[in-house]
Amino acid sequence: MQDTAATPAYEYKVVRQFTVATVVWGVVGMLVGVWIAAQLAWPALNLEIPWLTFGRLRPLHTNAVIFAFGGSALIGTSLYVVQRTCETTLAFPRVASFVFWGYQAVIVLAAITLPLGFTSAKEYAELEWPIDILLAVVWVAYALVFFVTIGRRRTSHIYVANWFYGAFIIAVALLHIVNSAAVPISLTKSYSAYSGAIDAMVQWWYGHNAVGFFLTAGFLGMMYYYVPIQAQRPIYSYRLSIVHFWALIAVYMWAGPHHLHYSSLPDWAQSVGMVFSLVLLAPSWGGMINGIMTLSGAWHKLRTDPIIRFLIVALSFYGMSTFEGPLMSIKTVNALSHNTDWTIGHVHSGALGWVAMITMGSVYVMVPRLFNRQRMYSVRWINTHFWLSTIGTVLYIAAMWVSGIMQGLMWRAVNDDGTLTYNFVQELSERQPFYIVRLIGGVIFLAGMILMAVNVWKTIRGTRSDEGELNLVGAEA
Amino acid sequence: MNAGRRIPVEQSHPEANGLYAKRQRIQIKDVKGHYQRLRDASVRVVVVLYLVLPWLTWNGRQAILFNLPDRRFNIFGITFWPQDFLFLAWALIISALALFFVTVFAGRVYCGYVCPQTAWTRWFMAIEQFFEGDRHQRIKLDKAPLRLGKVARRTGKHVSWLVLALATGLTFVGYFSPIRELVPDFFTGQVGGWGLFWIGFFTFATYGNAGFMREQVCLYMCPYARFQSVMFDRDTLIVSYDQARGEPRRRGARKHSEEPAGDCVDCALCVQVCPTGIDIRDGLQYECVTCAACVDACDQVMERIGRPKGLIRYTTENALDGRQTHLLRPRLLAYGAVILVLIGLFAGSLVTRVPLQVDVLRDRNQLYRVTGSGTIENSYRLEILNKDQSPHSYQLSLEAPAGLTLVNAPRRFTLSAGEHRSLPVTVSADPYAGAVESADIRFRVRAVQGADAEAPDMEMAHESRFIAPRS
Amino acid sequence: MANYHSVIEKNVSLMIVLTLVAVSFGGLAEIVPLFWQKATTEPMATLRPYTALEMAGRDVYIREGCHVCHTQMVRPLRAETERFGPYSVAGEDVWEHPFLWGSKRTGPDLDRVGLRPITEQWHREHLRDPRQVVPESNMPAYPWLAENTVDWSHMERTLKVFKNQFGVPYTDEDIAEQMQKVNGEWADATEEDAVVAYLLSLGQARREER
Amino acid sequence: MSQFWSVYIIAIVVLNLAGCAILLLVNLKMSPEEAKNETTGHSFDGIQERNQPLPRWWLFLFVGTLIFSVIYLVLYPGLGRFGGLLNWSSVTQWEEEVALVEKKAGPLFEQFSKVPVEELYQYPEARDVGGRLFANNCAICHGSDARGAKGYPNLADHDWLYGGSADAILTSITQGRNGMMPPMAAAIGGTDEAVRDMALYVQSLSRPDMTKDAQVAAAVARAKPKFAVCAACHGQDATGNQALGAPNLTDGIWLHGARLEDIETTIREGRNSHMPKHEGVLSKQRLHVLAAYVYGLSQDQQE
Repeated sequence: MQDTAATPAYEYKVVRQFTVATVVWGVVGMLVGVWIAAQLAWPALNLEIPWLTFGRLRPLHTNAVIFAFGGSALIGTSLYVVQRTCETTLAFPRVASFVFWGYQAVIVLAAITLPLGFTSAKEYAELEWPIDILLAVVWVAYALVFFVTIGRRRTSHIYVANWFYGAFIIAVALLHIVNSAAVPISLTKSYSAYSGAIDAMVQWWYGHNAVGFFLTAGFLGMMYYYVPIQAQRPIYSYRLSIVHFWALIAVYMWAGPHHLHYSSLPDWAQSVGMVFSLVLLAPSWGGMINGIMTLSGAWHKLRTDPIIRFLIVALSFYGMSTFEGPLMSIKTVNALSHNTDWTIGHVHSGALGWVAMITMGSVYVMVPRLFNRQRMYSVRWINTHFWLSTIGTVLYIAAMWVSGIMQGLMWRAVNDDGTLTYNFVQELSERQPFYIVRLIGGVIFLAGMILMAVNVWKTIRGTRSDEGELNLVGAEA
Repeated sequence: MNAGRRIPVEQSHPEANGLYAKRQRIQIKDVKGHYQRLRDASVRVVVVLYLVLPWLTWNGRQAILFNLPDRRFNIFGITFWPQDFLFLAWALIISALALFFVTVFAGRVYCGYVCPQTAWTRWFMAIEQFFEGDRHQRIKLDKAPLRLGKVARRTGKHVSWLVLALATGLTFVGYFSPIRELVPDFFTGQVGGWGLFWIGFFTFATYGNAGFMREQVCLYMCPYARFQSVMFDRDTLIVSYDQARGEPRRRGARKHSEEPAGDCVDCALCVQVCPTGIDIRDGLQYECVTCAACVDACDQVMERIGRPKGLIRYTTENALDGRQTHLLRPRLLAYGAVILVLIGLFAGSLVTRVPLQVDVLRDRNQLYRVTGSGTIENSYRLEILNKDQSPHSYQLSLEAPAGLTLVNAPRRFTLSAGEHRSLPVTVSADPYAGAVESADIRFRVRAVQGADAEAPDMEMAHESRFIAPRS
Repeated sequence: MANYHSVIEKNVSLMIVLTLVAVSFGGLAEIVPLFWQKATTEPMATLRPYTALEMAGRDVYIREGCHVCHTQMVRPLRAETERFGPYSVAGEDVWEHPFLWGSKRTGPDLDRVGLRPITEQWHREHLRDPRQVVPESNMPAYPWLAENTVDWSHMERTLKVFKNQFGVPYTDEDIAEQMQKVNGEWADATEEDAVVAYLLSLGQARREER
Repeated sequence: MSQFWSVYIIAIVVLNLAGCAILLLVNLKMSPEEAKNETTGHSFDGIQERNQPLPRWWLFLFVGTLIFSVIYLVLYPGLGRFGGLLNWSSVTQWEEEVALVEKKAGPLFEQFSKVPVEELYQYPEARDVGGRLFANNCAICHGSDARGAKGYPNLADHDWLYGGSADAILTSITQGRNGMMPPMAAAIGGTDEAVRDMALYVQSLSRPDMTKDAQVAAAVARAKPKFAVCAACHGQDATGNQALGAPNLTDGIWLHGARLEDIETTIREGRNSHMPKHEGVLSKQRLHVLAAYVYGLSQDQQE
């Protein structure tokens, strides 16, 4: 039954643009990550060039992977998903185009200004105020396009993926605007409007929810579309969606103070932050259950479909990270883990394992459909990419996890007379082998990403398929 | 809406009427057979090893003891320090690769045969069977009214469970705190608050996980289960039902029937013995832990009805489809090779590990010192740690360009097992004897005859730098 | 039960409003009260505002991303107070815009570095080539700091913003005095001078406790 | 914290926790009609939704964490002004931790404190502990090897500014020392030449052969009478005064540099040396062990 009226003319141009941007920025962001990982092992690689030093490139790396790679993926997929699940065309295509070019402008400006040392010093919010304002404008335009499209939907209900994308858009706008408040001194320099402990609280309220809403809620939105589509299975439980959605967004916003345990933030705020971080475990796992159980009916596809593998492994890492997170928010654990590489390992088990893998899976699902191809250029390469990603992630997090525990133990070791056993430098010199293993993991992961870029490029350049967009990615290599 | 584009729905959950699903308790029928004997053996080894290991001693101390407060980790003859944690990272990576290797070869055998969740659950089930009888009796008992007999059986079961759980909890803590003191202390009520908390925590966790949660841990929570599943390919050995041979399944005798019938007599034994409660005949499912209970059950039935075994068996997708199976495929061999190399390197570096740590810290406050007599001095602190389990004597020497000499340093010193010493030393250069320039230097500490009858082959060097005034 | 929710699911405006409500609790409870708390708004009695040179050093510290690897937050844990010095309190930071507590100790904490009897010369050598003085260090070298002179063009404005907008107790005379030095003895100061001055100022409010 | 803010915080915390509980409660029941349907009946781009019941363990997990938060907030600070039943704070935790270490190390130091400083340094155990205390508290100025630096005296030789007796060392560490030499240029004539003359004179005190040079001899002769103003502290024979901390100028040990320029600077500008007091930083018993270590440094050399 081919009812043409049932298939609206979807607006794909902006989605295609964002998808390509995702892949490009993924390669760039991870490359910078590999470079600074190498600098930590061999500091001579800072080359004594100001804009290549770790202190300036690390913010560039985080901004590039979170906002350029992750952000492009989120905006791109959300504009795809919102059309498909509302069964309507995108509202204001021109505004959407502005969203793309505006957002890319923000990224390019970030890539220029951060190495130059223009920074507000706030983690994941380093950009200076003119770029912040541009980003706010782009974000409002994005919200407009997204929500008006939902308003024009032809389905009676709003699909759960859009709840998550919507919450991500709203919360990020709120966080960005509140945290970026600053008094400008010049075009390239400003000082945060908040001071000391308050600034710290505002920053980590923002910082943790950049994780919560950007890297979790947004990507859960992605999960809620691409998992059932690729598995060809219905969502496991609608009511689980309801419960875990509302609980997740209400509880996540409290978790910030666990970044400030034992700091000079008042004790009551730290405790409240810890308590809500623990409550967060169940709502977070709600998403994992819904995803895994949705896939459970398509388990036999595992043997042949590498995309499903990406999706499953992403959900597994999501489950592990959201278990580790509440664990690390317990004060006693935090006293050991805070300020160490354990945190870096934790973040990357989320960033590489969950965010990057769910994105890769989704891009592989989406690219053939967007560009009217029957399948990706090489499914075998997807498989190779999957293995490179998995092994890279395992090496990375194993090294950082152990290194972090070593740091925590050595920093706190005391002799019988109460003096410290180890000097800071003694601990530092023990870290190098871990930094090298981490680097190897990162290089392997990056290699996979580059393979993906080539695969996407070849797919886009390849011959057109006659069978149109409905083709699923071929299962057979 | 376009119905043709809908994603099909197959499974449903008819018993769903509350929002929260009460778990359907799976009563497993016990089955004997080749694979179950293997599993029982393996499960016994796992649990017994776990319970016994901390009681072993080595050189008069607990052979395996993770002493967290002192940050020392004894594993037989070697004491690991936090600085040795690279070995831990290495071991983790090897374990991950080994898991990949095993899984690519034979699916989730880890889950079915070795995983502690499986092992303890199986012990708990054996206890359950002892008190409450086999599957049939248990189902009956569940429905029976609460009489004395039922109370007695239930009490017996739970008490035994708790005893095993307590042993598990005590043993766990015993890996971190000397078990030969812990156990008597526990029974005389001398264990402190945190000790009690952890014993209680692990007792309760064992009791809950092995007694009640059981397969739900594997189904919902365990990330390794998902990881393993993604490693399957067409050549992976997986517990599979041979559809071509079994279908159409039909109950009853075969001889007198005209209807076509496969080998499956639809006795449902395979379902009754499954610890995760699935029907293997539905194909590969994410619940399957490849314990092969269904293989054993089905083989019994096949034997009884005079059919060849193996209607359900470990086999590959390729074999089922009548294609050639490549058990030893390049990917597997590559994994194997990588693991072997890693294990070799791991063992090698463990054997050549020198249980001696030397760190050199240059003084911070001053780059160099010019003494009243004009010599140039740099001062350092040597942090020397004897990581061995026995005392040693050491000798200190300096390797540096001519003109640099070590002053103010002991020639020889002794460190007891695990002792750490800070040695302040001075390196001096006389500018009147020749131009003094900054240089890389190296301190070498070597074990010598002294505390030991013979000098062990043990030495460590550490680089540092001598700084001279810029001329 | 799904009935009530389908109302929300069918109304995008309602969904937006409810989402906004749900996400605002955390900030309302954790952030808003801090503006009215003595603990977070009252400066320590021994606190003094930065000199122009220290302020310039702080700007360089931010520009180079020193806070990426160095924390400025000594936690009330014995091992840390033993290693670094007195634990940090909020009263020390009420004039800190932005806060520079950091989140990762790739290098050691610096909140008390000004209390350590480390010479200025050591800091300079260390900034120019960390491995000359600490061979194990993996810190980048910052040789250009000794070559660049401080850009003073916005300093007056900065000090005024800190005085007027942020309530840091500079007087007009203070600012005039600082600007006199900026135009006088500090006119040719290098960024290294500024950073070292800033580092040496860290923890000074707690000097008496050492 | 004012009453208002306390109530405000409590209200929002309770509201949000209760909200989670209510969310679970409200969703506990489902109409039988809903239960019958396999899916919710929605379709989004072909995706349907089943309405499976939630795993009960998940519900328990959720409720469990909620119960934990209530218990935690009753025991620990969190609800506004209410400090929790345990009266815990991060500061009290630190104080307890410090007290615990003191208690553990107590017997060791108790033992040491019974032995006089002059003997204690011979105990290897005490020397180890003293060495670590030195490394952590003193080495940053005096160097790990205690051989000092420019402006920081060498503690491993026999030259003592304030005396090398056990008591004097302990006093120096405990109370600290303030060495103050005033600028002397004006007092000796004020000219650069006068300063140079005096510097040469002072330098010649430990290097008598310098006066073989006629120019130096002349300078020394010019300066010698003026040394009277210096003698007030350094003594007529220039051997110093340990009561004042005035160094011996005749022993060839130079705290602020041996070069002529260094000595000139000292005379012209004076010197201020500050040894911080360690009373309150380290316990009495630790100071005792530390003094023994420092005392031992110069004793070792005699052997």
